[in-house]
Parts: sequence; C-alpha cells; structure tokens
Amino acid sequence: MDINIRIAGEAGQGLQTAGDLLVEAFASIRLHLLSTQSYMSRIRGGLNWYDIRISDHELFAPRDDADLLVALSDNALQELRGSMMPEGLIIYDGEAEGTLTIHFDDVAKKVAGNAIMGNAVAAGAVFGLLGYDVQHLVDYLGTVFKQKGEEIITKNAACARKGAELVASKSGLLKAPPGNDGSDYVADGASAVGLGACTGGVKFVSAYPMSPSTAVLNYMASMTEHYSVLVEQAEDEIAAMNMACGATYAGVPAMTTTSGGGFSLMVEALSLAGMLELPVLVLLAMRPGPATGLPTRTGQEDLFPALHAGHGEFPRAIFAPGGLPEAYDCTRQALQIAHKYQSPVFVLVDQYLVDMHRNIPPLDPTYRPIDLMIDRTAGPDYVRYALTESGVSPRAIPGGEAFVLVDSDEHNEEGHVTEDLSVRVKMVDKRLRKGEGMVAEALPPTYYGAPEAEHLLICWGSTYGACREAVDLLAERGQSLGLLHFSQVWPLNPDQITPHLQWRDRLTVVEGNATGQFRSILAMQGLAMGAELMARYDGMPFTAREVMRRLGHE
Amino acid sequence: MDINIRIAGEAGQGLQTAGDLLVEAFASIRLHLLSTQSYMSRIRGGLNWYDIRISDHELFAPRDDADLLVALSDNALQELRGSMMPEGLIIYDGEAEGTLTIHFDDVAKKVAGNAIMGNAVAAGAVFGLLGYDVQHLVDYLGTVFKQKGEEIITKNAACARKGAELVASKSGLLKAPPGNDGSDYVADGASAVGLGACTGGVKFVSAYPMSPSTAVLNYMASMTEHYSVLVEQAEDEIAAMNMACGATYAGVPAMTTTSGGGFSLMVEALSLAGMLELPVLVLLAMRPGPATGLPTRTGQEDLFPALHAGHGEFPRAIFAPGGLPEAYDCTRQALQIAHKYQSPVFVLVDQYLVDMHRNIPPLDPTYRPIDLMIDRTAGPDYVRYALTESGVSPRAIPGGEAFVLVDSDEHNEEGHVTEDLSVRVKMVDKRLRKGEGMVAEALPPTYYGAPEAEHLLICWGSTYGACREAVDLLAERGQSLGLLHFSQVWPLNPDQITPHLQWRDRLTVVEGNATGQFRSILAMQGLAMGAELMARYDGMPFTAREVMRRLGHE
Amino acid sequence: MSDTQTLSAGLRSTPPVDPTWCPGCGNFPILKSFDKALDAAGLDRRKVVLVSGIGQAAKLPHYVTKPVNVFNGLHGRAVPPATAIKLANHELEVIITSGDGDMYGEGGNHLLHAMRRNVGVKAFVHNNQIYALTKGQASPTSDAGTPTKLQSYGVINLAFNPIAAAISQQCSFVARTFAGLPDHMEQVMLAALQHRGGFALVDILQPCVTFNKLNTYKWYKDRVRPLEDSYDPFDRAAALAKAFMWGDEIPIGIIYRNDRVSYESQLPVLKDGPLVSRV
Amino acid sequence: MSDTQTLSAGLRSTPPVDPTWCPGCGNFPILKSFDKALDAAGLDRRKVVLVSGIGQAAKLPHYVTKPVNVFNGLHGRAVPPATAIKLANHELEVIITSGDGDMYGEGGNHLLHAMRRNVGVKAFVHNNQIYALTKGQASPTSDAGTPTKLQSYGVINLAFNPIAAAISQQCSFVARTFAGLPDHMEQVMLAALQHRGGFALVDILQPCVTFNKLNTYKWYKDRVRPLEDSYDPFDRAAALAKAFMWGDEIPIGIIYRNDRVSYESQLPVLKDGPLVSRV
Ligand SMILES: Cc1ncc(C[n+]2csc(CCOP(=O)(O)OP(=O)(O)O)c2C)c(N)n1
Ligand SMILES: Cc1ncc(C[n+]2csc(CCOP(=O)(O)OP(=O)(O)O)c2C)c(N)n1
Ligand code: SF4
Ligand code: SF4
Ligand SMILES: [Mg+2]
Ligand SMILES: [Mg+2]
Repeated sequence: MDINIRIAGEAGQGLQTAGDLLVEAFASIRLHLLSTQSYMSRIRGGLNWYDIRISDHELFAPRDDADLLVALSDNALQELRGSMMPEGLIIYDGEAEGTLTIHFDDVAKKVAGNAIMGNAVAAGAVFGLLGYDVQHLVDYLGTVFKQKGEEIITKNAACARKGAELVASKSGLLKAPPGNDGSDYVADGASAVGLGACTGGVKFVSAYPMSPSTAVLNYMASMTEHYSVLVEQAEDEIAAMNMACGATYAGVPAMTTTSGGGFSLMVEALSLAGMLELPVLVLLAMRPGPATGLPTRTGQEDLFPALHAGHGEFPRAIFAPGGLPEAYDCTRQALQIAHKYQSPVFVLVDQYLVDMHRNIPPLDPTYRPIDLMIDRTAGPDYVRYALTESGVSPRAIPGGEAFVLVDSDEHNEEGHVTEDLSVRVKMVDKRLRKGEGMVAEALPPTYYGAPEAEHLLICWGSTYGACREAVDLLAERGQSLGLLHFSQVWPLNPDQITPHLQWRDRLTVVEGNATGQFRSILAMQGLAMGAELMARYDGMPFTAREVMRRLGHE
Repeated sequence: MDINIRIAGEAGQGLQTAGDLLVEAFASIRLHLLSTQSYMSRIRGGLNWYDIRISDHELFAPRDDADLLVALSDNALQELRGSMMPEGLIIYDGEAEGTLTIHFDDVAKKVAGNAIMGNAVAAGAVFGLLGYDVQHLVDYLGTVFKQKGEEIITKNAACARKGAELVASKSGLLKAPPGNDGSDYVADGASAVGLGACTGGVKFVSAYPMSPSTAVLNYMASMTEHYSVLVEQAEDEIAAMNMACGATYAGVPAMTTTSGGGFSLMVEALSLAGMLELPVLVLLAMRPGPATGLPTRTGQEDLFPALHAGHGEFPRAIFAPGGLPEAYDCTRQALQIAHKYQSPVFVLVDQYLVDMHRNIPPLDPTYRPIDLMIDRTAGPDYVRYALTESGVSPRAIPGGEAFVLVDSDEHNEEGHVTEDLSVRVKMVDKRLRKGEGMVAEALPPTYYGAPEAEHLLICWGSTYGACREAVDLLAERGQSLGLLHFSQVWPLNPDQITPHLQWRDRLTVVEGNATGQFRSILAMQGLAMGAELMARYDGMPFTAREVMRRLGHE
Repeated sequence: MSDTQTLSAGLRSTPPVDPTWCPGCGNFPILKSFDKALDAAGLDRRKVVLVSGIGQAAKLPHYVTKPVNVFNGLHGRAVPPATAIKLANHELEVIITSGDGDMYGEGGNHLLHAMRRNVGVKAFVHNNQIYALTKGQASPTSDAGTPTKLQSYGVINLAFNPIAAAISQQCSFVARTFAGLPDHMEQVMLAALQHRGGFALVDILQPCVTFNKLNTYKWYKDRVRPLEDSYDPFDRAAALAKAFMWGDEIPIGIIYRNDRVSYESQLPVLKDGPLVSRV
Repeated sequence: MSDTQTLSAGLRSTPPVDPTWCPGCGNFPILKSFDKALDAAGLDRRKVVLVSGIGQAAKLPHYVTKPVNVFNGLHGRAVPPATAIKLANHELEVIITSGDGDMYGEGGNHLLHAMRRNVGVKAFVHNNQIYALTKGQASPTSDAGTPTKLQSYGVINLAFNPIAAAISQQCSFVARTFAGLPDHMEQVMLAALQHRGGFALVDILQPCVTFNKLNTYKWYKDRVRPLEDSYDPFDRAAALAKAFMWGDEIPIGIIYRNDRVSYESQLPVLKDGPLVSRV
C-alpha cells in the first residue's frame, strides 16, 4: 500500500522546504519513503514538483501518477491534474472544482503573521489528510528550526496544526500506509556520494559549479571542517581536473564534480591522469545533452564519453550506483580502485539520483580512509614508473626522501621524457596491464527476480529501482521477469556475466539514452548480442509502470 | 625492383631539404616513389631519417630496411646500420669501415663556398650511385631555386655534380629501377587534405598549432590568397572549435586542424556543433598518446574519442583516407556530408600520412565547392529547426530576410529554449534521424586481393598500403590473402560489410593502437566477431614485412 | 527511436519569449535599455546577431522585443563564435550579451585575446558579481568577504578587475554602466554600438536580487559616479586610475578608448567583400 | 598485448638529461641562473617541485643539475596542478618554468585567476615571443609585424602585455629579466623564490636563435634597462608606467609588488598543518 504525494508550484514558492519537512517527518514515524524532484532551469516561476512516495514496504523508484496533489499555482493544477490516480485528492491554493482549497500563504499570514510559512501549512495539511498525528511534524519542526529560536518554531508549529485542522473532515479519505520499520535516517544522492568521499579520505575537491553536480560540491564544502576537506572553486573545468591531478600527485586523495558539458572540458586532463598514472575520482552527475541540453533533467547519455573520451589508451574504471546505499559504497570502492591501479575512476550518477531522498539504514560517518597505497619508504634511487608484473609501480609522493618525476610525454622508468620506441612499447603494455587487474576486481552484476525467468532486463546505474519494482509487479501477476543490474559498467568481466545471459530467450537493455550505449558496450565484448533496447530520453526517470507499459503489460 | 634510400642525421642537418630534392628529381624521371619521415620532438640534434623508396611499379608503403643509407652523423650510422638490406651501401659523412666517405659540408664549402649546400652534394651522390643522370637533378634545382637567382642555382648544381662524381666508381653497384610511367606530380598528405578542403569551399580555418596537424594548417595559410581562405590562429583549441561553429553558422564552410590532445579540448564544442546542427570539419592528425605522448610519431589511437567523445547523443561521420589520392577525395566527401546532414564530420589522418610524399595523377586544383545546401529563399517566418522526415531542416544564414536562432539548450523548432519534454523527444529523434541518412550514404569498404581468400585482413585509414603490399607479396608466393579497407569508419552500413566477412575462416583486424578500437566498433555492430587483432603502437607505421612477420610468414 | 514517452501531463513549455528572470532582476532594465539602444543605433535587425553563453544574462537574446539573429552557445564561449561570425561576414553587427561568470570566469582567456585581436564585436557583460543561474556561487567579480554556500569562509580571492585588465591590453573601447540608471546605460550602449575601432567591452553593474545580498540596487546607487565632463578617455594613465576605484566610489561611463583599427579592416583576404560572398 | 615490434635498430633514447635545445638557445643561460638561484635560496631539493607545461622551455625541469621533484603536465596547464600541489602540501616549494605560448596563450585563464587566488607559487616564463617547439608560429607576445609561416601577413594582433596584465590584477610580485644578463636573472629569480606574499610572476626575455629573427640577443641587449635604484615597486602607478614601456626601452627588474597575503595562509583548513598530513 503506497501513497504518492506531489507538491507542485512555481520556483521560489517553497516547494523544497515543504517537501524536505514532510520527508523527515514521515521518516520519524518509520514510514518507508522515497522522494524525487522535477524542476525547471530557472530561479523563479515555471512549474516544479516534489514527489514523496510513502509506504509500509521498501520503495525503489518514483511513480508517474499522484494520489495527493498539492497545487500551489494554477499552472500546476492545470498541468498535473491529468496525472492523478483514480481516487486522487487535490489540495489547491485557489478555487477550482474537485479540489480542496487552502490559501497557504494567507493562512500562514493569519496564524503566524508571515506568509513565508505557507509551506508549514501545506505540510500540516498533507499530514492531516493522511490521518497522521501532526504532532510528529511539529516535533520535527522543533529539531530543524532549533538554531532559529523558539518563536520561529512555535509559529511554524501553529501553521502546521492549522493546515491539519483545515482538512480534518477529509482525513482518512486516502488509505495511508502505517509507519512500521522504515529507518529514520534520510539520505539523498548528493550526501551519500559526499559521505562516501569524505569517509574514504578525499581531502581535495576542485570543481566548477554545474547542475546537477553542484549539490555534491556543496555537500563537500559543508564538510570542510569536519573531515578537513579543501574545496576549491576553479576558474573553469580544465583547471578543476588539472588541479585534481596536482593534488593527488602531492599525496592527497582528490576528486572533481561535474556534469557532461564540464566533463567534456576535462577530457585532456583525464588523459593526463592516465599517462601520469594518477588516482583521480571524477563524480559525473549526468543530465540530458547535447551541449547545454536540459540542465535540470535526468539521463544516462554520458557513458560512452566516460569510457572512450581522452586521447590515447589508458585504463579507467566506471561505477554507476543503482540507489542510495550503493552511491556511498560505490564512491568508496571507486576511490580504492583508483588508488590501487593509479588510474582515473568515474562514479556516474544523474539528477534523479542526486536529488533522490530515501530513508535507509544509517551510512557510517566514521573516517575510514581507503588504502592510498603510497610507498613511504622510497629513497633517492626511487623511480616513479618501475616496470612490474601487475603494471602498478610503487608510488611515492614529493617531500620525502624520493624525487618523484612524472611526465605527460612518453617517459622511461625514471619519469624522464623518452623517444626510445622499445621503451614506449613497454610503457603502453605496463599501463594497460593495470586494466587487467581491474577486470579481476570488477564488481559482479547483481541478479534480482525469479532465477529461471526467460526474459531478462539488463540495466545499469539509477534505472535499477524502476526495473526492480516492475519485476515485483509482474511477479504478483504470476509472470517471471529477471533483472541483471550493473553498478560497475567498466571494466566488465565476461565470466561474471555470460552465465546470466546464456539460456534466456529475450534480453532487454533498459537505458536513459537513445542509442543504447551500454547495450553497445556489452556487444563490444560479445555479450547480450541481439538484445532489445528500452530507451528513455525525455529527461524523466523510468518508473515501474513505464517499464511495464514498454513491455506491453499495461 | 625497388630501392629504399634512407637519409639520416641530426635535426638541423638539412635532411628535409635533401629528401625533398631527391623526391622531386626522381619524379621528374618518372620513377614511382613513396617517401616517409621519422623525426624526434626537437629542433636540433637527435636522430631523424627521411626514407625515399623508388621503383618501376606503384608503391603503397615504406620498407623497414634500407638499400642505401646516407648517414650524416655517427649516431645515425651506429643506430641504423643494423637495418640494412643484405647488399646495402652506406655513404657516411665520416670515416668508418664498410662505408663510402663523403664529407658533404666540406665538399660544398670547397665547391660552392657554402657548407649549407652539403645537402645538394648528398643528393648528387645518391643520384650518381644509382646510375641516374645527375642532369635531371640539376634541372630540378633550376626550378626550385628560380626565385633565389642564378648564383644559388649554379652553386647547388656544382655541388650535385661533385657528389655524383665522387661515387662514379661505385655507380651501378645497386640495381636501380628505371623510370617509366611514374607521375611527375608529387603530393603529400598535408597538401592533399588541404587542396581537398580549398577546392571543396572551405573559407575559414581556426586552429591552434599541434604536430602533426600544423602541416595542414600551414598549407591552408599558404592558400589564403589563391582560394580566399581566412586562417586564424586561435588562443587555444576551445576557441578554435567554437570559432569554426560561429563561422559555419554565418554561412562559410569552416574547419579546424588538430591532434589528439587538442581535440580533447574541443569535445564540448563538438557537442555544440551536434546540438546546433552545424556542419564543421575536424581534421584530426593522430599521434601516439596518452597526453603529450610521442609528439612526432604516428598511430591510430583516437578513433574511439572521435566516435564517442562529446556529451549527449548526436550524429557524426568519420573518414580515414588510406593514401594520398584518397586524402583529397575523403576531405571533399566529408565536407559534403557535413553540409548535407548539418553535423560535425572528422577526417582522421596521422603523422605517417601527413608527411608521406608520393607521385600520383595530379589532384584537380579547380575550385569546385561542395553544395552548401543553404536555403537562400527563407523569409521572416523562417524557423531553424523545422521537423522533417529526414531530420534535416532547411538551413538559412544570418544577414538575409530570415532570422536564424540557434541554441545550445534543448530548443523548439523556432530555436528558442524549451523545457517541454515532448518537444525534447521530437528533437532527439530528429537529430538522430540524420544519422540514418548518413548510413545510407556511407562509403563502402574496398576489397583487394583474391576474392576467395579464406583469411581476410581488415584495416582502416593509413594502414592500407602495408596490408596491400603484404597481399601482393603473399600472392607472389601463391598464398591468397584478402584485404578489406575502410576509408569511412563511421557510420557503418552492415549490408556493405557482412557479405565480405561471412564465409571467411580467419579475420585479422590491423590497427595502429593497442586495444583494437575498430575491431570493437565492428563488434558493437555484430560484425567480425572473434576477429584477431594485429596491433602496432610503438609510433612507427606498419610495413608489408611487419604484417608478414606478424602473420608468421617471415 | 522508440515511441514518445513523456509524462502523460504533456508538460507544455512556457511561451518562448516570456523571461524566466526573477521579478525585480537587474536584467529587466538592461533588456529595456538594450532594445532602445538597438533602435537608436538604427541597426537593421536582419543584420544583427546576438551571441551569448549560458547564465541568466545569456538568455537576453531570446527576450529582445523585435526579432534578431541569435547564437546562444556554451557557458564562457560566446566570444570565439562572435569573433568568427564577424570575420565570416563583417557586414553583420555582432553583439555579445552574457554574465560575469561566463565572460570573466569560464571565458577569461577568450576575452583576454579578443582584446588583442580587436575584431569589431561588442561585449555587454551583465556583472551581478555572482553565479545566479547555478544558485549563488561566487563569480570572479564577487567582492572579498561575500558569503556563499560554496565559499565556506566567504570569498577570499581578490575580485577580477575587468576595466583594469582591459586597459592593460589596450582594449579599444572600455566602459561601465549600471542597470539602475537606464538613460546612462542607453547612452553607453549606443556609444559602444557606434564604436568602429574594434572590440568594445561594456561592464554593466546588475543587481541580482535573489543571490547577491551585498551589491544591491542601493549599494550601487550610493557608489556609482558618472565620469566628470572634463574626463578624457584617451588618457590611459587617468583611465587606469579610474579603473582601480571600487567600493566607496565606482566610476561609470566611457572610461578608456584609443584609436586602434579593427582586425577585419586589416585583413587583405576581406578587402574584396565579406568572406561569405566568396563561397 | 602483442610482442615488441620496434624497428630492429633498437633506437636508444639520448641520455635522459641531455638538453634537446639548440646550441646558443636562451634556455641554457636561464637553466644556469635557475640552478644557481635554487642553491642561493638554500632550498631543500626534496621539497622542491618544478611544474611545467609543454614547449622547449617546459623541458627545463628535466635538465636541472641536482635532482628535484618534477610534474611535467600539459601545454598551458602548469598553473592549476602547481596551485593544487601547493595547497595539498604547502611545505613544498612549487616553481613553474614554462614558455610564453604555454603561460600567456593556451594557459591564459589559469594565469589570470592564479593572480587573483594568490597561492604561493612562482611562475618563471621563458618569453621567446614565438612558439619554438612547433617550429615558429606567433606567440601572444610576438611583436606586431613578426613574419611567420602561419601569419601570412605578419602578426597583426597587439602583443599581450604580461606585466601590465599582472599589475592590473594586483599580482603580488611582478618582475622581468633577460637571459642575456645571468646575474640580473639570478637576483630576480632569488627575490621571487624568497617572496612569501603569494603568486610571483617573472617574465624572462629569452632569445630563440632558430625561429625568432626579430628579438635577438642584440635586439634585447640594446633595449633592456635595469630599474633605477630609486624605483619603488610598491608604487602601482609608477609600475604601470614601466609596464607599458616596450620597444626602444624595456625596463627589467622587480617592477611591482604589494603586501597581499598568500591564499594558503588564510585557509582555516590548513592552519593545523599541510593537508597531506591529515590523510
Ligand atoms: C561548461 C559548463 N560549466 C558550468 C555550467 C553551469 N553554469 C550555467 S550558468 C553558470 C554561471 C552563470 O553565471 P554568470 O555568467 O555570472 O550569469 P548569471 O546567471 O549570473 O547571469 C554556470 C556555472 C555550464 N552550463 N557549462
Ligand atoms: C593542447 C595542445 N595544443 C598544442 C600543443 C603543441 N605545442 C607544443 S609546444 C607548443 C608551443 C610552445 O610555445 P611556448 O610555450 O612559447 O614554448 P617554446 O617552445 O617557445 O619554449 C605547442 C603549441 C600541445 N602539446 N598541446
Ligand atoms: S537569480 Fe538573480 S540574476 Fe538571475 S534572474 Fe533572479 S535576480 Fe536575476
Ligand atoms: S627552437 Fe628556439 S627556443 Fe627552442 S631550443 Fe631552439 S633556440 Fe631554443
Ligand atoms: Mg553573474
Ligand atoms: Mg615560446
């Protein structure tokens, strides 16, 4: 049993505040919840909405239609009243047939003398309508406004109670799920990645603001004191990636945060990290392109660029977490692989995942840096690019006894420029041997659904939730569907994949792009040949129902 | 019957001048010739060599070993005397056992009072040693030094004659091929691409110097007057590619020239050209990477970046000429495809091809611009991104009756920014439909060798010559080998390819990179699955003997 | 390509030319003065190309009242295409309108070398001393101490001084105006549009009412000082002195100009008419 | 990976530290003075990191007599890694040596913002007013009229003025010296190495005997003018006047400095020791 609440209105009407309030309050009463945001590329006006799905069981994806629409503008009402569940309810900040009218700002003005607290009224109304005790919301208001003082708390509390009161008569109309074992720890994509980076030992972040990656950059900036992280806003993305190379050369784990367009400016320095064999973490928060594209929408169009951009050949790894706990784990794993193989590593997320809030078992905040695998014993005879069987050379950092020479030209073991072509071949082989080590440590894909299902969905990154829920819905109808999810999309280890594919009679790759980039990468390795493609590229995330519709089940 | 002459010495010793003299002189006596250059990334010193292969039949690739080594430095003698054909001869500018000594600069000083004319002495010695009439060399000196006046010509002529005289006793030791039907028109990679661009209508070139692309840029600059080409040295590669987008928007065919590292800086603007649907030609002259890599060597490592770099999804085409006449034709074809499908198009060459000289039937210098397909009739109601069946919208240029709006955000048909997701889907489909048109016009691969050969070599771009000569050499030994060459590597039309592959029992993809990039691209399309890879990545071009050696025939 | 798959709500876009700026934004008066200056300059709009990067300011080309040609490129990359459009067809009037982050941050190198090259392009920079569209990070021109979500200790970097930088490279026309003085803006914009001597830079102080709580309309109003009538913009030393005035007094007007000649007027390849006519 | 496939000649590289510069190149005296200045500054070479881009000048880190740490990055991209190395471990002495094309052309934006950020990095720019390694195209500092293979009509752009640009952004240490005056070079380099107030720029006039036939040793010798003893580099107006002197007289020495404080000294996150010690 689950309810999808959609708060919609113009940018600047406090949607975000109301949504965040409700998310935390619902978590405090142990509901399972998952929230997603859809907003336009503007600071004021337009049409934005904040969806909060609540349930008595684990949720993994958003839903298309709303059970409860809270429309703060007439545009919101007109545009979104067509996407309601059959017995959906609408609270509207105006007069319209078939809606419950509450003038949020006026009520707030009356009750607390400040229209800006209209979002507390809205939150209270939602709580009341769903039959939850508004006291939980009031309690949460106490915590969140603690620094702002009693007066603010009491005023907001009054607004919330008034909201609930105004809908008391309608309370219970919607069958609201009971809170049970939902966690009271609410994570979001940005802080999950950020916490993974901070606890993993990242000490230097150089980046240039670009949605949807800015949320991760802001999180890292907020952690400057707590985890001693230096966050530098670079003049452009070229500086950001080259700075990350310098910082990691000097011995501190470094990362940059960007989106597709910014990453396209980092491509030369990515090749530098490959040639100098430097561990650098690139957090690529994808949005639809090409060029400026849809700045605030979601998509999975930058897998090919992450894999093949960058002149010359060098190993790299690419992780793509499927959800929130995974965003934390993948970031730490990416940091470790980067340092173990002295190579650039990507974590691919997208606007949908960055802005997603979900209550999950608490993420461990303790500082547990990954093994930097730095050779602190190196002396004056140290050479940076010693040829080794694994291809990984002992890595010292400047400032100790060893002199550390790195060079973007082809170089010999000492790090001096070479034009000796036999040395060149040895160095190419050495760098690429590291890639073989990465294959051996690749995270295997995870299987979900009936083991014997003949039709297998294959997906990567954030499409996991919608596919998993589609599998569950079909299972309820007695139809078996398998799901193979990749949270590491490069390098791939065919031995971990082929067993899942061999005997299936239908394969469908689900991707948030139009050309089936992951399907091509699988084909490149002789895997899943002839698979169908389920492509979405309108800027919105997949939902279980959309997956079902595409499979012909709706 | 063919002779490989290798002139070797330090940068600054006039290798280039001596080599160019001989190439033109040999062409004037209707020999077939092919020259290649190997030089280090320095202005003085080191070891460079200039190979000139002459024959009485068409040549397509260089050879590993020399029949005649002209060593201008002792380093050259030591390093290269190990790469001689059995009865090879060595002329050395010093005393060494088993060499013919000529102190070129001293002779020139004595004969013409100017040591700098040592290269004329060397050229004369080569001509004499091979039994050719030095008068032909003298005649050519007359033409090349015409502007420099009689005195220079007579002095150089005296040096040439003296050179021939000093080796007269040894003349005929090497069985020199007779001149017959070789063309007296000598082309090189840079001017073949440049002439294709100029005659094709390119009017604007914006680029940043980077070997090996600078040779093409210099050619375009030399054509400023003759073909009214504006050549602008940009402050960086980002400016260069964004300038090309501006110029082509304004209505002039535009190109940029760069190498892998520079292209990595152009990737964001490549995506801009894709989104604004602008025809832009990118001449990518490849060299080994990653990063600065081997600046003066050759390689084919930037196919993946050319195909997949650039955030978001948009169509592009990639041409890769196999030799000199093709470099001219591919450039014109690339310009036409770019303008027909309003998309960025690549011509991939490399250092080996850019510096290659070869006498071929004359390339047509007449100005025959490709069809720019500009809509000159558009009026005030014009919209730039009209949705059409082919995906190609009529393209007007600013300055006429129509207002031309282009935008890097997702846009509607008028070119205004849109966040309407249904318009978004239509625009993605429209842009990608253009790619389907390109597939239909893809240049089919060319087949060479015995049609029924069971073992097929597959190659692309400049590796054609070595593979073709290997096929010929094996045919002489009664062994059949097929060759399928791609001068257009994207998009691929499987219908033109599958027939060549189906029944073969061995496929080998020959590439100048380590990871088999074209083999992966074929596999992505389900083609040539399981093909072997013949990879060279030491910075040197393939030769027929190297191909044979790799196939186990030497 | 699969079938359409949009949210059933069929989210229609707001009418194309309705500005997405915040009510009270400094971009509105700039747009107004800009439209008036275009008319005053008597430009044939079919020959006008507005080039912009990405940011709130860079949206202006979509909002001008009468139709013009528009090239809305990438963030920080308005100057190179504008330069190339002018070289490809120097009969066009090419005007850049973009933000301070765009022109002085991401696009700093292009601005620097555009001043050296001196192609006849006009650059109007909406300097709100903040990154507005990405919600309030510091821009190169943010005053030291400005608090932002990203600069945890407030801005430490010294603010970029566009006027002094321009004069240091002998940019052929350097001016500053303020969104709060429409007439002053219109005069300065008109002078820039009529400048024939190559590259013109106009830095327009533009309050961002949402994110820049420091440099408000009032803050600027109390500090801007129109140049005295006796001022001679051809006097480089005087111009440099004005260029370093910020804080209590901020000089506005045509601060520096010289008699350099435009790049396109010196290119032999263009002497027989625009390049686009030679195709 | 397949077997080795090199030309059977087994082309051995020249010994790693043998400079590939042309005989008579201005880089040789710069290298010499640089080595001496490093010693004079008493720097512990294990704590010195030489950062460079790509070009003839950028090869210097490989040729210094005593070993140091080297980060030889990409063309135009020496400043960002140098900045980050200093921030990651501010106990290191970070010195950039690169060319004029590298620092003023490809890397112009990084230099501009490095002066604003004022991290304690020293930038020694070998200004031979040409792109030497790529065989003679114009650089941003090439004098107008310089003939090159690429500039068919000779250089038309106005030369970039690094000194004036630096002063315009109140760079904390701005100097110029000449490869033909070893002692002067050594003194200026030493002063820069000892500068504690943040970013230092030293523009070193360096004859390229192969490609720059205009600005030769003699050309510079006739024109360089060491600053008079009475000169006060803290006087910005005086410094600006010197900055615009070129051609007949070229002032050399410490042209401008101010008392700005380095970026790293203001970051609370670094107050308890270098970042690298907190991992
Ligand atoms: C390559 C790239 N990096 C970052 C961004 C994100 N971005 C969009 S607008 C903007 C800053 C805008 O600031 P400014 O130019 O001052 O314009 P304003 O919004 O303040 O008018 C940024 C960083 C982008 N679009 N492209
Ligand atoms: C991205 C990129 N573009 C271009 C080049 C080619 N390149 C190498 S050195 C150089 C210019 C060097 O000039 P400068 O910095 O003045 O050094 P100099 O050789 O004059 O000492 C160029 C353009 C490159 N290596 N990388
Ligand atoms: S954020 Fe600032 S600059 Fe942008 S529209 Fe709003 S007020 Fe104007
Ligand atoms: S080309 Fe010029 S700068 Fe380069 S090494 Fe030779 S003389 Fe020196
Ligand atoms: Mg701004
Ligand atoms: Mg130089």
